[in-house]
Amino acid sequence: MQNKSNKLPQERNHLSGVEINHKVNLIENGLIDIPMLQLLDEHGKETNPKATPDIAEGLANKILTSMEYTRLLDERMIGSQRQGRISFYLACKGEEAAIVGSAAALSDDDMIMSQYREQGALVFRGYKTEQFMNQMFSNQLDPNKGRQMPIHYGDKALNFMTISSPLGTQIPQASGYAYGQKMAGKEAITICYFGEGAASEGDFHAGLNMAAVLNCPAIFFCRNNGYAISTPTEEQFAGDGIASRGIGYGVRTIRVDGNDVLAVFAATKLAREIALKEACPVLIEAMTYRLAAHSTSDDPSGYRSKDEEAKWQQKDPIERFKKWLDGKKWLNEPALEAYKSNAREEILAALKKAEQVPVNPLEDIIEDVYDTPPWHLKKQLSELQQHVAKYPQHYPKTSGR
Amino acid sequence: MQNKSNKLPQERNHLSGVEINHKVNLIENGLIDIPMLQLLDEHGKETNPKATPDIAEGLANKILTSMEYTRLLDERMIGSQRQGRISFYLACKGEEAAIVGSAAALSDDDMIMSQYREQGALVFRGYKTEQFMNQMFSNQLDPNKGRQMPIHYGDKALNFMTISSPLGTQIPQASGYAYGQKMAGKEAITICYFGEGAASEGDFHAGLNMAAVLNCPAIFFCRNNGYAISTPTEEQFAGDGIASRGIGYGVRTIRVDGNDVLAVFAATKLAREIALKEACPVLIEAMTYRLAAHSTSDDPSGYRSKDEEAKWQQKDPIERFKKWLDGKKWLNEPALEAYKSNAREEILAALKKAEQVPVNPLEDIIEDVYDTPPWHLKKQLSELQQHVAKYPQHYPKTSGR
Amino acid sequence: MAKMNLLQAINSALISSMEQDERVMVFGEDVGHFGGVFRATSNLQEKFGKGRCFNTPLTEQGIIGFANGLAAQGSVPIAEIQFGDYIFPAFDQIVNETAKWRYRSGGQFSCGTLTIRTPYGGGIAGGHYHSQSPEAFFAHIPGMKVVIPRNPYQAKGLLLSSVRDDNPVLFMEPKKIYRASVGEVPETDYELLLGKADVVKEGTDITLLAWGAQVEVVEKAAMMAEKDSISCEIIDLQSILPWDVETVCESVYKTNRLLINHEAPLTGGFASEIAATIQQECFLYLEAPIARVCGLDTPYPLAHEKEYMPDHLKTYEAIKRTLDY
Amino acid sequence: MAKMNLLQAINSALISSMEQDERVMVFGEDVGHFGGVFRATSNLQEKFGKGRCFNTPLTEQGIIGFANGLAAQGSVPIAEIQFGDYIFPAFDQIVNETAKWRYRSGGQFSCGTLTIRTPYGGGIAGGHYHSQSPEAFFAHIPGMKVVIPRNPYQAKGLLLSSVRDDNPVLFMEPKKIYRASVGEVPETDYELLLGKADVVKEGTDITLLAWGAQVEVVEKAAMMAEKDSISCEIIDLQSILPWDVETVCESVYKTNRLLINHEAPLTGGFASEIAATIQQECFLYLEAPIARVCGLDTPYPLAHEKEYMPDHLKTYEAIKRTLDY
Ligand SMILES: Cc1ncc(C[n+]2csc(CCOP(=O)(O)OP(=O)(O)O)c2C)c(N)n1
Ligand SMILES: Cc1ncc(C[n+]2csc(CCOP(=O)(O)OP(=O)(O)O)c2C)c(N)n1
Ligand SMILES: [Mg+2]
Ligand SMILES: [Mg+2]
Repeated sequence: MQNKSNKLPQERNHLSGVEINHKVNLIENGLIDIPMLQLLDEHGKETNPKATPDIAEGLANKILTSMEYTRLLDERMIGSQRQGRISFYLACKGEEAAIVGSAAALSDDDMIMSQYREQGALVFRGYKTEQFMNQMFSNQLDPNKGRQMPIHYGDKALNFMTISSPLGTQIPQASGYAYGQKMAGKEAITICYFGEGAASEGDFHAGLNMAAVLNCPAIFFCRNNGYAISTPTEEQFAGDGIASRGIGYGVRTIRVDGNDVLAVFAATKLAREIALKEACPVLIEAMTYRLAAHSTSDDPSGYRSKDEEAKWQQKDPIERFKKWLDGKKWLNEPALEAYKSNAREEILAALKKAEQVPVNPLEDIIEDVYDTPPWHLKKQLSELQQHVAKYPQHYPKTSGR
Repeated sequence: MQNKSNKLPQERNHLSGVEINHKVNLIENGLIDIPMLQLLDEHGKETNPKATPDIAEGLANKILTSMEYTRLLDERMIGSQRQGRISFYLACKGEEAAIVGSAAALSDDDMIMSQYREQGALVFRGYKTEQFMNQMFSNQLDPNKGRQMPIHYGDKALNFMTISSPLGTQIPQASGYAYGQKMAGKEAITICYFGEGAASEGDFHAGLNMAAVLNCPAIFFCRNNGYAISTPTEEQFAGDGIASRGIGYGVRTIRVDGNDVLAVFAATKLAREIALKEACPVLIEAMTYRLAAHSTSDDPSGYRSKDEEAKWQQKDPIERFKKWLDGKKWLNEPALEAYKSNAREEILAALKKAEQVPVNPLEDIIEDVYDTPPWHLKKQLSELQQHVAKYPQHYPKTSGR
Repeated sequence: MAKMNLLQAINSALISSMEQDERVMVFGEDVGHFGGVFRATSNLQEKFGKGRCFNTPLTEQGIIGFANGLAAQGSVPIAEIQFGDYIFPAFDQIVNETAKWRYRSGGQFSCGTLTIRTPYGGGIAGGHYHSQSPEAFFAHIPGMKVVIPRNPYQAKGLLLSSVRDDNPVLFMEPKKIYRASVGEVPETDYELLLGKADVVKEGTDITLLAWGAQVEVVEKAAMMAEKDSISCEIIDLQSILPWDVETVCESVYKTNRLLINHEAPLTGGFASEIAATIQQECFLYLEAPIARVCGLDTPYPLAHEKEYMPDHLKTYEAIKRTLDY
Repeated sequence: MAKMNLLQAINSALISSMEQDERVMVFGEDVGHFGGVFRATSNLQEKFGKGRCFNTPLTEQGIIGFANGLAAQGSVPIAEIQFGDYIFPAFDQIVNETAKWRYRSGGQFSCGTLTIRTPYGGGIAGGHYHSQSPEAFFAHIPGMKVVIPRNPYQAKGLLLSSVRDDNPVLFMEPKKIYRASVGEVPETDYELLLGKADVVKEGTDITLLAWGAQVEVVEKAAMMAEKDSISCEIIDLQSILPWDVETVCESVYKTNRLLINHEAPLTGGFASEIAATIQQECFLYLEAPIARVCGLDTPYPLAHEKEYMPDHLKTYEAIKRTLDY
């Protein structure tokens, strides 16, 4: 392979390693079929016990509760969006194994750059219910200061980069972040989550290619969940998913069953080891399904059948993992039920509390545009303050403070 | 393959066709090595006579003279840039077979969207010496009205899209153009040329993927010539060239020896047939070498060795093709020499003529921004006209007209 | 005539243009079977087939690149960018390609048939990335036209004109009033002139200039000002590029005062161009500085959306300040 | 002190910052071994290794995306975009990411350490795509700083400040004078304040405002005007965003007249922002309309480059018109 050439630069030859043939053949789709790693089948049985990753009971239960919590949070927040308490929500339902399973294979020092459907990773990292709520209610306790829509979490302490809505932008950013970690001598990598839809953006191409060429220790984790809002994968790409692109970039690649926690965990663990050891990127494509609507603004019945949803319901990643835990006698149903009802209450209580907390004071509107506000922002603020003081009733969120 | 699924939409399942495996294996670079089609070896011998494309003597000679002319034009224009007669030039040297060979396999109705190093295609299509010159001297006889730097040719009659400097932009444009040809029921395709450097742009990703998904009859022709200005391919990508990316998009792909006219011609011909018949894109990667400097602004001795250049000099595509012609007894050396000396004279004469032709009149400065100039451009022009009238000596190109 | 909201008016214009010219094609993210996330393209795929109304992969640079090529070929693309906030990956294709295509080829080729539709603007709790008003970026691109309707009647007429105009047009739709703005719209085909402002209300003391959803806001402010016996002339610019200097100048000759309102941040917003031109053209007529009531020079902040917005109260105060100058 | 041209001054600033802070990394197309197409990054790879000065693949959106991530991580990226004309593929990463990063995270994360260098401007027979002056696009992006030097001394001092300033800075280099502008430059490390204009020459009758290579042009016009006994004050804005309103206002209070010159097209160019602000701030002081001498509202035309340019003659004529108003 040309990029592996050990020759001196002046002997560089971009043909070295290219074989020659003499027949006019087009390479067709299907030249390679990339298989999907499954370690736990749909009945919760190990497919290849030797390959089952080494997960201790404690970790296994943390994975389970993180998935369960994520789903409870989703349910409750969809409800509160319907009640008009928050403006927007976006659920992880169906993809919990892909997210929690991969997050569990990381170190806490690893940076997570997510798309928006990866709240399970935050849960696993220890983000608290009240933190979720403060973000979603845009209140002044949110360290992101309430400036973005609900679900745009970010937490420096947990190495979870604040989410940004434009799709795909985090992909080359992850390459740069990982490069910086490597240059700073950190024992850490960056994981970058994105959907199969976002992988159509030009930034995907730039990010993967740069990571490969510049030897960035990053994991690119694609959740191929079948849809980008209403757009099915067959209108998104014509190749063999996203995994087949890894080859084109010279990026090591693996496709996993995204509803199988064990496969996701094992693949991510290996990817992390290699990324760190060899300073290189790895692409993981997790085949999964968005059981929920795209977001609370969406109604999937306009573009997919109940039947299809029902089929995927059968592959529920939480149920599958529970069967495995049960087989290992690690599943304590009453304890789990207690955990869940406790979590439900906690969520409700935190929600009620967070919605009472005011938004940031008016002064904050000009903070963080720059490191310190320049003259024009100070001027705009002081005009605004005078204005708000004149019409306090019209700006109830900020006037009384 | 999911995109080939014939199932009804409601039964769509983005896993159908994906195999399952049970071992945690990363797919590595080198999983597939894409061979390079060569039909004429470096000694001008056919490697597989059965596969030699059917090229009549007339066409063969047209290909040869087009290549020779292109090289003569390059030499002369580099010279006139050195003399300060034109500001800029960019040579095709070394890549004549890739360009002329592919152009020869097209129909005149096919649209050519080029990067900038494809003057050979214009030569083959019949662009006249004076047309080249009028463009390069930005004079009023150039239908592009002299608004761009030298080498940004464009000719509607020859279905050659006016060149634009930003790299990669023509790639998704070619998909759109081809889609339009298909929708209009035209028996024509679009060929899009670009360098291996330009293939790093996000537009490449968008263009290839869209062409595949939207079934656009386009040929994406990558000239992998080893460098993007000073950047060698190993700092451009880590995969197996550009061909390996085709698979990721589900685009049929072929790699050819770009210094072998026969291979290029055969591959392009097949690609065109399939693109038209199946309404699909095809990617061709031509492995070649930029024997010239990047442009007249560049000095390659800063980034590559004379040795390397000499090695590639050995693979000169014109020499190789001449050997083949000679073997077929189709090479008439005296006639060729006559053609060349005639061409040399023609070029010099046309150059001298074109440099005397004035630029477009001042009024043209505001034409073609819109279909008709709006009020503000009319106002700006009339102010400018008054101004030029006041200082005629300062605007010699336009004041006297 | 039929009662339509702004979305229905757009849908009606799309149907009209697709019926009338089979070269018209509509595409973008989710615009196909689903009809777009706002449903502006509802039923088009059903009516005109998948060849003429289709989903694209999720790539704005690709959508506009593809649209440019399609336009150059002679088709009539109407490309949707799902939110104005997501148009920036296509910025290169627009600045360097769409807008310069005709000029660089001496008129041999052009993207004149292209129309780009995109919803824009705030007031919907959308935060940084579902609220921006990026018109000023496009107003600095020679070769583009930029058009913004304020109600269903305009939306249909201006969109039909944009599609048929032989120049690339960025058609920006004020999504805040997509459903809220309802009015009588002819079911037949009609066009409204591009490049013309619309005098919404005549007045004598000050000219208030706005576009899109902000026209309502200045109308509200004008009503407050009328109570103080200030007579406001209200102009809806409609076309941002090229814009109707003549109508604005004529108004300012009469009122001697000008206020411009837009949602986009103040610095470098399109109000600056208007102010710069009008102070030049109407210098001796102006009795007070031209006032700009605009968004703050910050990203669009969710929690402080109300405070950020150049609302009727800020506009009213600026009217009074201008009159009292 | 040493005599340096503008490129050498930039190279010197890069070396200084890389020596002083090992988190500094320089990258872009051809900037590595080759030292960049203009040689601004000469010898950096040799001196600091391939890890800290390197070529990237040919993708501007990737370069800035990568740089954003690298900055957020805590490194100090200096990314080069080979020509200002090719910055647009990175526009989304700049508008939506670089500039909003700190704000959206409440200050938890930022791209404050990022500097983007790019050559810009015409006068080099570069046509549409090697001549653009895109500063106005960036001046409408809250969160960015935009800085433009006019000579080697400024170039080094402003670049060192830009690299160290904790905000993302777009540093635009007037390539027309890369080699032509030569001057004394301290070999030691020094910084020049961002956000401050530079009064190049005092005068009493009119203020001439420009930046980058156009400062020379207005100087030439001023010399012509002096012969007509018109005393010009010349200001080099240096920082486009945020800009130094105070210095400009003070000058206009004194001269009562303002002319702004830039190469970019008139409509929506940054002169519009300056004019809009100054007519507001100095309304009662202005004795003539603020004049804008700018590029035409066309793509940058090769054949008519001379005619397109806002040269000293056009500036001189506008000075006279303004004085005669
Ligand atoms: C640049 C950009 N374009 C469009 C959108 C609007 N949008 C939000 S989510 C979405 C679909 C994303 O699909 P995918 O990447 O597959 O992620 P999933 O929702 O399936 O998790 C779209 C089009 C956006 N946020 N950013
Ligand atoms: C968007 C963009 N970025 C940068 C450039 C400057 N540039 C011109 S040619 C070139 C190298 C192109 O290399 P490649 O695509 O391999 O084509 P080749 O010159 O080898 O034929 C670069 C970087 C450009 N023209 N457009
Ligand atoms: Mg998806
Ligand atoms: Mg190349």
